Amino acid sequence: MSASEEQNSPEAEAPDEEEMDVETSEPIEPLKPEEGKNGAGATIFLFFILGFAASLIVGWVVFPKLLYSKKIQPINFNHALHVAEAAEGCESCHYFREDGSFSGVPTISHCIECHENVNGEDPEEKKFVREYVEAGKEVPWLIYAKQPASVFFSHAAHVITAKMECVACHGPIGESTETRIYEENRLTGYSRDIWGKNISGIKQHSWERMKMDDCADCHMQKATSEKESGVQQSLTRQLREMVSVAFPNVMEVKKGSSVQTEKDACFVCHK
Amino acid sequence: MKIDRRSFLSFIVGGAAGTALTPLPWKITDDLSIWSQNWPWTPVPPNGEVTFVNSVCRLCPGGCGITVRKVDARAVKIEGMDGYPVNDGGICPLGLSGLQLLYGPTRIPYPMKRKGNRGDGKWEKISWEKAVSEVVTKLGEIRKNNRPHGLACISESDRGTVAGLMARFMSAFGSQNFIRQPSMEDSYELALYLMHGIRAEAGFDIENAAFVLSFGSGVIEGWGSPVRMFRANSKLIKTGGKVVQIEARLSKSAAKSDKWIPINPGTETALALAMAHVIIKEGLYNKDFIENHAFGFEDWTDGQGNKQQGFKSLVTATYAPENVAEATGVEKAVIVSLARHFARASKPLAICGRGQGRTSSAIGEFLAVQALNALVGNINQEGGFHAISDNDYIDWPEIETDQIASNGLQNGRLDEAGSENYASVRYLPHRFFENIIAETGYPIQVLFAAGANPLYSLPDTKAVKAALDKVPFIVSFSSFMDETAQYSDIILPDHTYLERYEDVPTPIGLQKPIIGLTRPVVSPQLDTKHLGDVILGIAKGLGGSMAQAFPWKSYEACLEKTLGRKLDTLLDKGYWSPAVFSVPEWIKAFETASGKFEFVVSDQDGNGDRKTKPIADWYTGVESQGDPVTYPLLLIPYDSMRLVNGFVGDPPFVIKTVEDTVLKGKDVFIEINPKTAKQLGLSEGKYARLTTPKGNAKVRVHLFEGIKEGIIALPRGLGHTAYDSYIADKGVNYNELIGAVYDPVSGLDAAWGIRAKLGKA
Amino acid sequence: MKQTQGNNGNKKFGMVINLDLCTGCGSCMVACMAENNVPFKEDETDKLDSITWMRVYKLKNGKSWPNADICYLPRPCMHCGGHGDHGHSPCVSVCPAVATDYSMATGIVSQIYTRCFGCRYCMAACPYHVRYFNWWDPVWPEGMERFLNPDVSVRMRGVVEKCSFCFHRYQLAMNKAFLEGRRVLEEDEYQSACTQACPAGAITFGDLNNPEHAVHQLVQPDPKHAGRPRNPKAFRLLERLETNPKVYYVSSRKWVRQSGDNYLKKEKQKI
Amino acid sequence: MDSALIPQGVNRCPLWKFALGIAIVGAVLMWGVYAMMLVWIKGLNQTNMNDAYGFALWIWADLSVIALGGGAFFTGFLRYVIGINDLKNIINYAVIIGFICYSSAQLILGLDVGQPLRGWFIFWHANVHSMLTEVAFCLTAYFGVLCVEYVPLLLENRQLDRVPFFHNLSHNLHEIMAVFAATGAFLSFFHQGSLGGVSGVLFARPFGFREGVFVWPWTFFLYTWSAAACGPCFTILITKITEKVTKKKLVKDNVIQILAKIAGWMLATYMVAKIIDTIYWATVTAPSKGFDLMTFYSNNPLYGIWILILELVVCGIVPAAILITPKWRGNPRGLTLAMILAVIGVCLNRWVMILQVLAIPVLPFENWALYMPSWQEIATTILPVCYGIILIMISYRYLPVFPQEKELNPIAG
Amino acid sequence: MLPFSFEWVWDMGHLLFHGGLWFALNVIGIGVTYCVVKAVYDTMKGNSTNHH
Repeated sequence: MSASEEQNSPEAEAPDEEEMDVETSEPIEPLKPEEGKNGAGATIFLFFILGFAASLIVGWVVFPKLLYSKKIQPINFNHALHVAEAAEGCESCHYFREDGSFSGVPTISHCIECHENVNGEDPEEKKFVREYVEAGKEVPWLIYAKQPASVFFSHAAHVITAKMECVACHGPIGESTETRIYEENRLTGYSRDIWGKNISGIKQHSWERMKMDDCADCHMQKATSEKESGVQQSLTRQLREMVSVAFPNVMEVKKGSSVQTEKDACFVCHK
Repeated sequence: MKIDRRSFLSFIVGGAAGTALTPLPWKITDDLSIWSQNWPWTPVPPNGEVTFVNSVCRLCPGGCGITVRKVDARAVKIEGMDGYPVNDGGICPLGLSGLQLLYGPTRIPYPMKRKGNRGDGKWEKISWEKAVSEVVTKLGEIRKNNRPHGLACISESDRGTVAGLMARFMSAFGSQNFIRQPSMEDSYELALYLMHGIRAEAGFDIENAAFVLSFGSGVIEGWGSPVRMFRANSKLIKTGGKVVQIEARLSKSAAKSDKWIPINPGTETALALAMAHVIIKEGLYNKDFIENHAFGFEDWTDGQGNKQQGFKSLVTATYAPENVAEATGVEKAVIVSLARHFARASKPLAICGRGQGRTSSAIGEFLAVQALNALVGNINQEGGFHAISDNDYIDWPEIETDQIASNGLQNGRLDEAGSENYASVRYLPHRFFENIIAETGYPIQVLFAAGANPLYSLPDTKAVKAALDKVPFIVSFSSFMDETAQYSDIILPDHTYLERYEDVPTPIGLQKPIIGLTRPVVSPQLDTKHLGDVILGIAKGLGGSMAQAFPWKSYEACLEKTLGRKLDTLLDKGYWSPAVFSVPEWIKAFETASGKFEFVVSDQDGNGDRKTKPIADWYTGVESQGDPVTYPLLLIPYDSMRLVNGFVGDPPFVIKTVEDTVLKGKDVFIEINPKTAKQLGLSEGKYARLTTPKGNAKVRVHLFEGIKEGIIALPRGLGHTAYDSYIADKGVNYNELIGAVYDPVSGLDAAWGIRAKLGKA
Repeated sequence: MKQTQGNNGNKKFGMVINLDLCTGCGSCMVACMAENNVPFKEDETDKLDSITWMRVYKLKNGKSWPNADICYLPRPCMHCGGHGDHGHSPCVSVCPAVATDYSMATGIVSQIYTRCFGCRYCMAACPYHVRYFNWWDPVWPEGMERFLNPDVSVRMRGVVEKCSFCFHRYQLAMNKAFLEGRRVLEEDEYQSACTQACPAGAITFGDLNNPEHAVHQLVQPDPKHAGRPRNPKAFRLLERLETNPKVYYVSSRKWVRQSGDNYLKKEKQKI
Repeated sequence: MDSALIPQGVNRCPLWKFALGIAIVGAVLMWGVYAMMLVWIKGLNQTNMNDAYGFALWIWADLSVIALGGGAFFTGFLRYVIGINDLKNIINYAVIIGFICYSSAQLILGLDVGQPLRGWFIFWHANVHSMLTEVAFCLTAYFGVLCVEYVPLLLENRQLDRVPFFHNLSHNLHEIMAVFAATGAFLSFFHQGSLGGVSGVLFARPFGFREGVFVWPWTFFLYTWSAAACGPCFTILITKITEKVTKKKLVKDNVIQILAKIAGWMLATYMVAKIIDTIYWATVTAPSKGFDLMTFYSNNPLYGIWILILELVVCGIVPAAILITPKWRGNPRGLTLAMILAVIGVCLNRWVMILQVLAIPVLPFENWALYMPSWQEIATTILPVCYGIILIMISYRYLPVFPQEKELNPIAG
Repeated sequence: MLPFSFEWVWDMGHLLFHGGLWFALNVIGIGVTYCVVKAVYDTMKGNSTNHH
């Protein structure tokens, strides 16, 4: 008897139906004990291992390859060469505007100061001058460190107020002689540099990942030693915080400005 | 080894277990959430260098200074310019929305020529050369036929260099038919001409007044230069100045005023005269001014030796408060007390011009209100009324008209302004269109629409349309696809104000002259052309005396030449004002025949002879159109800062601020007193059929205690049929429901409302 | 939260709106929309799904003609401090995912759009209806997206948004201050878009904790009662709920002041 | 194949009839699935919710379904922790109903959020102060418990039971079921309470707000209490309906009577607490915020004072009285009436505590916000009902849900 | 949710809330694991237990 049928027509109780339309179960036949044993069990286990191994390969090797597309910069740029020429280091091209905002990647108008004409022999420079300077077109650089539109980051707070070096976050990019391959996450559209070079999430340098937790690593580290690596930092941080709860008098952890997280208020970085 | 169902299942289970130990599921989960935070169809505004450009807003006659924030080449926000004399940092909703017009879908992207029938909305893209040459050919033809007066132009404004060039073009061409959109300026200019004897603009020193008596002026609803009025109003409140609002409906201005005096609409003239009655009777008037600087207060004898009634005997004989109490709906005691407060205030100022002042009114009302200002002697005084002679910075060489043009100019204006009947009036747009329909005078063969949208904003839009149907060639210079542009034959789109240079003369109502400068904030976004350059181009195309009348290479050259050294100040500071500005003393202020302020009103001919109608004829209002039996209700319009009522409609941001008791879906609400609604069997939100002698519309009912029984009110600024889907087909255009009512003495349209009936729909 | 951070050096940004001056023109609404990339639809007359961070209400005194009176009341987010001003505003503590947060440093309630997953609990919690849900994908007519402000991220469908007191302006002003070697802002360096635009000068914005700021002087907040105004003409909306809003209103009309809160019949007679 | 799956010694309707029933309910279910896809693809604009009504039909359905699913935890608690052995004859069904209710709740929650892809933020970025976080955590965890409780029943299917591993697993789970039941009761206590807290903590919504006990508002305890009272009523009601539909007696009266009696006393004590709460709220809490009781119930077309009377008297005191009076409880009609009223009562309570809270204007110059659900909302709310019917049909057909069925319905011949 | 996340705070709220949660999850997890492991063991041993 189906539940719904009856609910739909509760009055339609035909007594004869009930008597005849009945299915009874077949008599039970117990399972043969051999089937559950030995040979079959081994096969089953083998397949388990096979599935297990295959998925590990897919997850750790194939998946990262599929996830990221590789893109080449429009112009192969030599940072080292430019830094050597530039009078004020990074800031010659990556400078602060008068309103305190950070200029980021220079525009063509800035490049033109030196590259109005082809200066050297480098074919990349020729390409640059011909395709962009002469055409008055901006170079569509792929920016490794580009954060999502919802992120606010104050270079001024870090570089001017906290007197941090560019290298601290961006690494020794100034020493590079050619541009790296730009890896773009096919789902999110963001650079792999932001969301993690290493698929397991482990990083060795601060510039290998720039997610929220990575900001936190540095911002929380004030109390800990400067030299520890990321994992150690966060471990030490947790320990210290735990201790501070247990023995509030012994250790004081500086509280942030947010009520919910006691860290800094969320919108300091999220816009 | 047997691969069966169970082995397969085992494989799957193993795979699942293994997958859980890889980054795959976790990374995908994370990345999907990041994808959801970063949907490709949600735009990401590019970052860049922030710069600011100062300019002047041209979206209404208010002339506010604006500062536009740019990010690289994009304009991202319009803000009020700090320190600008008109608005000092403040800005209105429309001004803030300018970028929606600049970048919006209502723009006309390139010159277009009509395909199919007029109003079908089918257009053909043409080049600028072709567009200009089409117009030149058309104009050449009518000149060849010796009918240059068959060209007419309707314009938003008649001041500044662009309107000046257009007016000059008309004169050089041989037509007097340059017409300005109607506004309270028409009435104020005429009143000033009649009483002060000068062609000047009305200025109000509201900021410094102590008592502002407003006859229905929407002080905080867009009257005059809106932001400046807001600031002035705030200053009044802070300094303890009083505002009394005389108005039929509890408008925002009425609600914000210190006292709201509900009045029966159309009886403002009588009330003003009754106040004058009290002031004169009680001897509260400024004796120095009246005795030494005014004429026609007492009875007098004209040139022919006829006894003429003076102002004093007019009001004492006819306008005792008790006589007007019933008609106006204002009690005698209230009138008396109001008159006393007004006359005794240190700096009283009476103003008029209903709502935003976007219509002309009966001249009698303006005369009566100005008579109040004269009685208290607050003319050209601090906190009083000022007559501002327009900036005379435009000083172009005389036009040397050719024979054709001279002949054409002999034909006079089609609207009869300046003719014997309407001697001192400058523009009568409604009469212009009526004469076209009636085929009175001569036919108009080409019509220019420059910044004006008569098909929407003139009363009786059906009649305007009928008139346009009789004009064979309509040229629109609009930047936006407005109703008139949609109904034209060829469009030569102007830059928007954010893409061009233009001088901005003293904003309406300001008490001292300034010049502002509109300048390009962004490069032209579309294939448009500056109206000034287009005029120059057409003139050049016509050649001969036309080309000679325009000796400038380009509009910019013309502007540079016209402004001279002022331009440097303008570019530097954003505005120019005279280093020293002093208002003329009473002894020098009036250029009437008597050299005094004149209560008696007389048109003067060239010899200074007065042609006088009896004073009682001047100081009257007009009745509303319609028969009170068929139409038991009175329909009046109301204005709102949230409903734009000029040559553009509400941009999306502004229409978003409109309350849901004004517009809901596509339906407009009519305001009605709950008692009246009850009598009609209508309740809140119900649909109703609104009928006037001019038309009918489906509306919804909004009960409002701030409106008198028997009166209903409809907002202006809705019911557009053009522009984009954010504004088109929403609500009802008030102008479709009314017609012009002639002021018999001035010829101006004096309609303030119309009789109506409301039935269930 | 037991620990209170008091206002030692903390700012408490707030707003005073003079209802005598407010003309109900709607500039604040539009200025806010233009500044904060608020989307719009073809039909915005259903005010229950129309996003206006700043909304101007029309109050009526309930009397009949000719004694009727109206008053306009602009309503941004109140940035409630909650009971005792500890930062537990009605909305903050209910958000399950810390997508909205109370900043002790500024007193501003933030909304993190990319964290919000659209449960709308905060909307249920807020009695002022300052929170708006993106029922629709935001769509700009072609070309109009050019005026979007890069300082504020565009919200996607399915999240809640609200007034932020233009916090991004604070961030940008701080950037400039950092560049100039300062860490403190002048009063006029940080003003919300509505304050700046108001043509009647009805809105005042500043630090309620700073006795030199105009907002403080206008309302004279009482620190003993979580900032209740001591100016008798000033009031806050729904004062009795102890939400402790940071938006104050000033009106010389008694009926307007009474419209700001709920009163029992017998109380109303007494007032 | 079909008959091989049917438990031994019981009668079931023919396969075609069963299939037809599934098809009919399935068709309605597909309508719901269509609406669900619309909502997921096009977004929440498919609903009639708005900025004033952020919580509406779905949240009500969620809260109701969880309250009604409370029979599972409470019966489990009584059976395994308190040790009322007779209840083993209804516990299976209570678990299935609970499982349906909780899985439905999860589905509706997945629909109701604006950004389902980020739904996991509630776990990953949990805000421990939010009642909703507590709800999400406990609900999910308790759903896990329900799965653990449902699995052994599944494994008792005739064919599955033949596999030794499954047989053993089922046995082992049964062995330590008390542990799971206790954990479930613990989790349930908190999430039922947290649901009450959802509106109870809204201190700026005077209609919903209740003064706190420790960190929890009153409603925290009232909800747990009412779920414990009305959940079993729903279990009994569904059992009765199943008996009606199958035209068989499936559970002995004494079992039903024990459960009904306990539910009755729970309901009676709940009503005492609820009435005290209502009086305190109406005379102290609300007036302190400036609200007369009647302002909550007037000037709108839907929420009159009748709703309070209906909830407290008709659907509260009346069923409680029936259930605690042995004579009335023993009367089958009285019992059914009490079950129906109690179920309506708890649903009505959830409706009022969610929707009326939002409908009442708090700002004096705002109006009542009323809303009508869209068809998409209705379809997606009916969806879990269909899913529940189907799951019950399948479970009943193929699993030994009712231990007493064989005894009560011996197969003739 | 995990103490390693940036947002984690060592305070009473987090300790009680997450403590309770993790406790419950662990009871469920360990219980299920125990049953599964024991079932595998029982099956390997071949002793089929009888219900109830």
